[in-house]
Amino acid sequence: MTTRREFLKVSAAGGLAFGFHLPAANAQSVAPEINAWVVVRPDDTVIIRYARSEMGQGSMTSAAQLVAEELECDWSKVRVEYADTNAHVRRKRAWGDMAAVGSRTIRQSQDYLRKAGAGAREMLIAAAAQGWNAPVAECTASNGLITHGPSGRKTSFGKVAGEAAKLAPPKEVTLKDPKDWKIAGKPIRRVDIPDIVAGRIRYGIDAQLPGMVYAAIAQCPVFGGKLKSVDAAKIEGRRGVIRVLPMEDYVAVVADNWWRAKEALKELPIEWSFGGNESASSESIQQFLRAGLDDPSNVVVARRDGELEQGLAGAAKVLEAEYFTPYLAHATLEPMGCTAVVKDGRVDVWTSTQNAEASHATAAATAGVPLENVYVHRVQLGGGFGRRGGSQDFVRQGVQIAKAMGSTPVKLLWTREEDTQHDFYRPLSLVRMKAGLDASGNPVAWYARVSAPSIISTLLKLPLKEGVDPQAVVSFADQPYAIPVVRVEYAQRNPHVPVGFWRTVGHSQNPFMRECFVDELASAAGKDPYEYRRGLLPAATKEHGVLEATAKAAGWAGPLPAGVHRGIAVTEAYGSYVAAVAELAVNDKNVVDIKRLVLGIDCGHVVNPDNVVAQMQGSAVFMLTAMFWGDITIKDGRVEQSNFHDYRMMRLREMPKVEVVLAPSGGFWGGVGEPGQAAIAPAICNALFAATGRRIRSLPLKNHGFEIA
Amino acid sequence: MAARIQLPGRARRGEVIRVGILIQHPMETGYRLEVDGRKVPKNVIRSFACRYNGVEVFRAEMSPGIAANPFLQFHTVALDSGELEFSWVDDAGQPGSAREAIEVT
Amino acid sequence: MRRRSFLVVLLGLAFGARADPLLDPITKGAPVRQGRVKLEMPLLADNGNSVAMKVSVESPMTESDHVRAIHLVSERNPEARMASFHLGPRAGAAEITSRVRLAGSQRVVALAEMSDGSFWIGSASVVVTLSACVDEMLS
Amino acid sequence: MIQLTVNGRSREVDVEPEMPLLWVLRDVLDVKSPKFGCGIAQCGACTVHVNGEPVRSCSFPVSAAAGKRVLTLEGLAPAGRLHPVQQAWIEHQVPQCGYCQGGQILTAVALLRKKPNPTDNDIDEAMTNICRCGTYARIRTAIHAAAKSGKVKA
Repeated sequence: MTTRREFLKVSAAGGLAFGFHLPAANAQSVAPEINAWVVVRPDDTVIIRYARSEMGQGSMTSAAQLVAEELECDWSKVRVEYADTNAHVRRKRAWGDMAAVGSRTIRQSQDYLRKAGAGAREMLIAAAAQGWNAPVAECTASNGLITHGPSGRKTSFGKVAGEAAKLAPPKEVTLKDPKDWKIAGKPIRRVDIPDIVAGRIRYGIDAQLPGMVYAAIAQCPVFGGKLKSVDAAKIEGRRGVIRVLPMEDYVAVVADNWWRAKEALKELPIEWSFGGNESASSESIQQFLRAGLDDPSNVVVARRDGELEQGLAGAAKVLEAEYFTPYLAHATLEPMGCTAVVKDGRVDVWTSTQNAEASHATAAATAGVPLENVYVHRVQLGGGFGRRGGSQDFVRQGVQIAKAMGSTPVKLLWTREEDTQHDFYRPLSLVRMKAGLDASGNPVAWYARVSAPSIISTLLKLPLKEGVDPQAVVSFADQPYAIPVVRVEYAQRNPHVPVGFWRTVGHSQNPFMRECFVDELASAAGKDPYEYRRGLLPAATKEHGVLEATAKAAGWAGPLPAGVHRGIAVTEAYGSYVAAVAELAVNDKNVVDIKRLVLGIDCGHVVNPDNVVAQMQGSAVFMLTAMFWGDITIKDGRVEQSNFHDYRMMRLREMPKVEVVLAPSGGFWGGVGEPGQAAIAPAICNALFAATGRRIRSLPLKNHGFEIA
Repeated sequence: MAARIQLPGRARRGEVIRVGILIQHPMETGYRLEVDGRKVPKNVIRSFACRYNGVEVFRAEMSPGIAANPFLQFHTVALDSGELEFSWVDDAGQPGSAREAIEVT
Repeated sequence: MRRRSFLVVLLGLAFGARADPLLDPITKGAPVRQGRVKLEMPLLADNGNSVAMKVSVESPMTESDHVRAIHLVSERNPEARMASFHLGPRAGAAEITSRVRLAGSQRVVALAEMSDGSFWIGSASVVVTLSACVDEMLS
Repeated sequence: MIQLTVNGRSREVDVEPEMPLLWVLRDVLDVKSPKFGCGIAQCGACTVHVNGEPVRSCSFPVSAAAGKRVLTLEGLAPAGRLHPVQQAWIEHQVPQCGYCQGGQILTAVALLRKKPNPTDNDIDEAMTNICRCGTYARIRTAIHAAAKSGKVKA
């Protein structure tokens, strides 16, 4: 290990920057460490540690704002540094959960982060008081300085940090009222952006080690298949090719640069055992889900309020509809990859991961070494969207290949084609809904049956309480409208296509179905879709509040230009509440011109308003991409799409005007990274109905002949 | 149900020896579904025993909380030369057994 | 699904004074003491399908003073009683190794039943990283 | 041997002439800001300038860059003084994950060189790089801001 030099060192030119090092023993800034989250250097630099991942969601900055707020430090002297996974394991998970998933980085760590900041502040104040021989109660901290009130003496955090680090942490701390925030709640600039625009930031793909070799892989095109044989002799002697590694379900070619490995792999004859799923198709999978809609058994009840049959029998009118959403790929712009070295019983890994702890555990298990001998080096992610937070397949492969290569560092990188065809896809879902309306058009009974795979059952292999996957039935089982009779059923159907967490998960599809169907009810009742919802949402609900705020900002009641039509939707998602209003026009060629998309969010407390806006804007692009074009289809057991030419991404020209309405009502902590997507598809489809009279009950829109302007 | 046994072939009298066994069995949890939504019935090895020259020296009751292909390692005092006999039965009533000789000096 | 009853015992708040639905069927209400039992499991497991487990109990393992049984109890698995291992003086050492299945991140308890009728307890917490995304939702 | 000038420095590489410039930069010359996204010139994460023109280096053979000047994000601010486009990117907090932003910035720099005051239409036509995080609205704003700053040299 002595030959290892510092790796990817990044200078902090922007004031707020962070470095990447190849740690040996001193994995991170150690002294003086006030607590696990706060290090104060003698020069008054404050290092705030960040445990989760940064993939553009901005939480690295927001998390530091919360610590700094309570710490009362000088923000211009803050640097953010990743918590080291090896120290984390040795210190019995000192930094808690490291996963950046489920829009929960802030909402699930805000309490201990703020307490860490407050605790460190108390220790710094106590050290200063001790030095002055003054009562602690007479000393205060502000902007990185500690003041003794009566005497007016001042000292800085850096001067007392060494002494503060020796003190016991306070047992209890009082947290500030968010209305007194000075750093949190403000549109502070992201700490990682200076390094991004200067080209200094490093992603997993950028790891560079002395003597490193490169691996390209081909995985069995049919999910569940295995490698039968490879004819390695066919590529022997090709320039740069070092080794062909046949593995259980993939084959790796290792070469002296990645392009040579990838080109050689194209020429490598490979035989697979497909394993029985080679005849599956999108049609067969659809039939399979359809059977789940009608099956009287093998179905569970997720919610039951009252008796559905009675409820429907007493209705003046009954509506029924089926909705469908397809498989979707994550398509992070940085493909999957992992650089690893397995040497002398130690494993070092560089990978873009949403859960460094999971990467750590996977590396240890794959290499067969104790957790204490693993180092997961933290890097920025070239997008995550859930792909890098669940399965750590890329880490398993990277470590397997590195292990097979002895002590040589290996960088594994997937092609875009592998990335598109070996994802853990957003599950498809087929849903039948029924609703009974009374004579005045209000719903008296609501039914939904979801026929869909379960991520929790298949990827995580966890038992489900009463057989219900909460993500599969979300937004139905917890629907907020005042309807006396509700029955929600779940038919778990698991085709062979692997499924995983895709940004916004169940909320990326179920609110589309529910809110479009509510629109159908409003239409049948002859009522305005906004007023209809508003009337059905109890006034005390957050949905009611954000719906009103968004409709008001959009000027719902106001006139529209000729040919322009509106749609609206509202839902809870990840502890936040979102609403969307779309204004669009459709021409005779079915070209959809989205004039305006107004997105409202109530996430309780807002830690960084500009970042919330950015996440809402990004969510619009992500969902519009999915709803216009996103469709992973299956033929011969494999994915048909392969790259951006047939799995289309929205481009700048196509992005509509997005207006964000921040409507924080305080008192709770909601998520930000995912909720933004949830209300967009139904708002657009409801506007399409208003414009064309066509009910869109399945996505993507390209399959209905629609194109974006 | 095949099994692999780890046992020192020879031991000194009075020595505490380590006994290991790995049984091939899915230890089906009962919460996994077939593709058409039917439950795969729970089927785990419920009981396992080890007899040393006919005397029970170790017994285990298990649940789906034991991993597939259950592995058990325990200890026993080497008393006499003879045989260790392992036997088990699963929820489906399927029995299994294995035996291994030991020489005690 | 999460059973918080372990806390009572683990924090030493009550020595058998409080009912514990997970442990009572084994202890029949007898007092449970902390110590003598060492349960070793990894701090992190990449998945819950097969997690290494080693349990050992301090005991001379003699005819008059030995471990009768060691029970492995989960606070989260659908079947709380993961396994019971019955042993006696013929075991020579009260140490058992196995691989367990964990339905999510949780604390696992090993409860040792001694020949004098006393109960001793040890525990380990494991974070199953693959299930970390949904642990909260399923608890 | 193929000679090319990368960020002002003359380099010689002994590689196949058809090897894409992207991989010569990344794996041979350790210049990491050009990123791999698709390999088929669709996404533009690999965008660099060759003699001042933006090219998608994943599909640009290194032989075509022989004897030419290659500019990457690392070379845009040689003395540590940020280019006005970079400044605008910070001012308007454009990036999210940042992976595509090197390509976006270099495409924007080339656009502003040709059209110092681009219209929305000009931006639509020039900025075809994919941003999966969806930073397009801010990219547009930042390009207009950089143009208005008057600091961009044609």
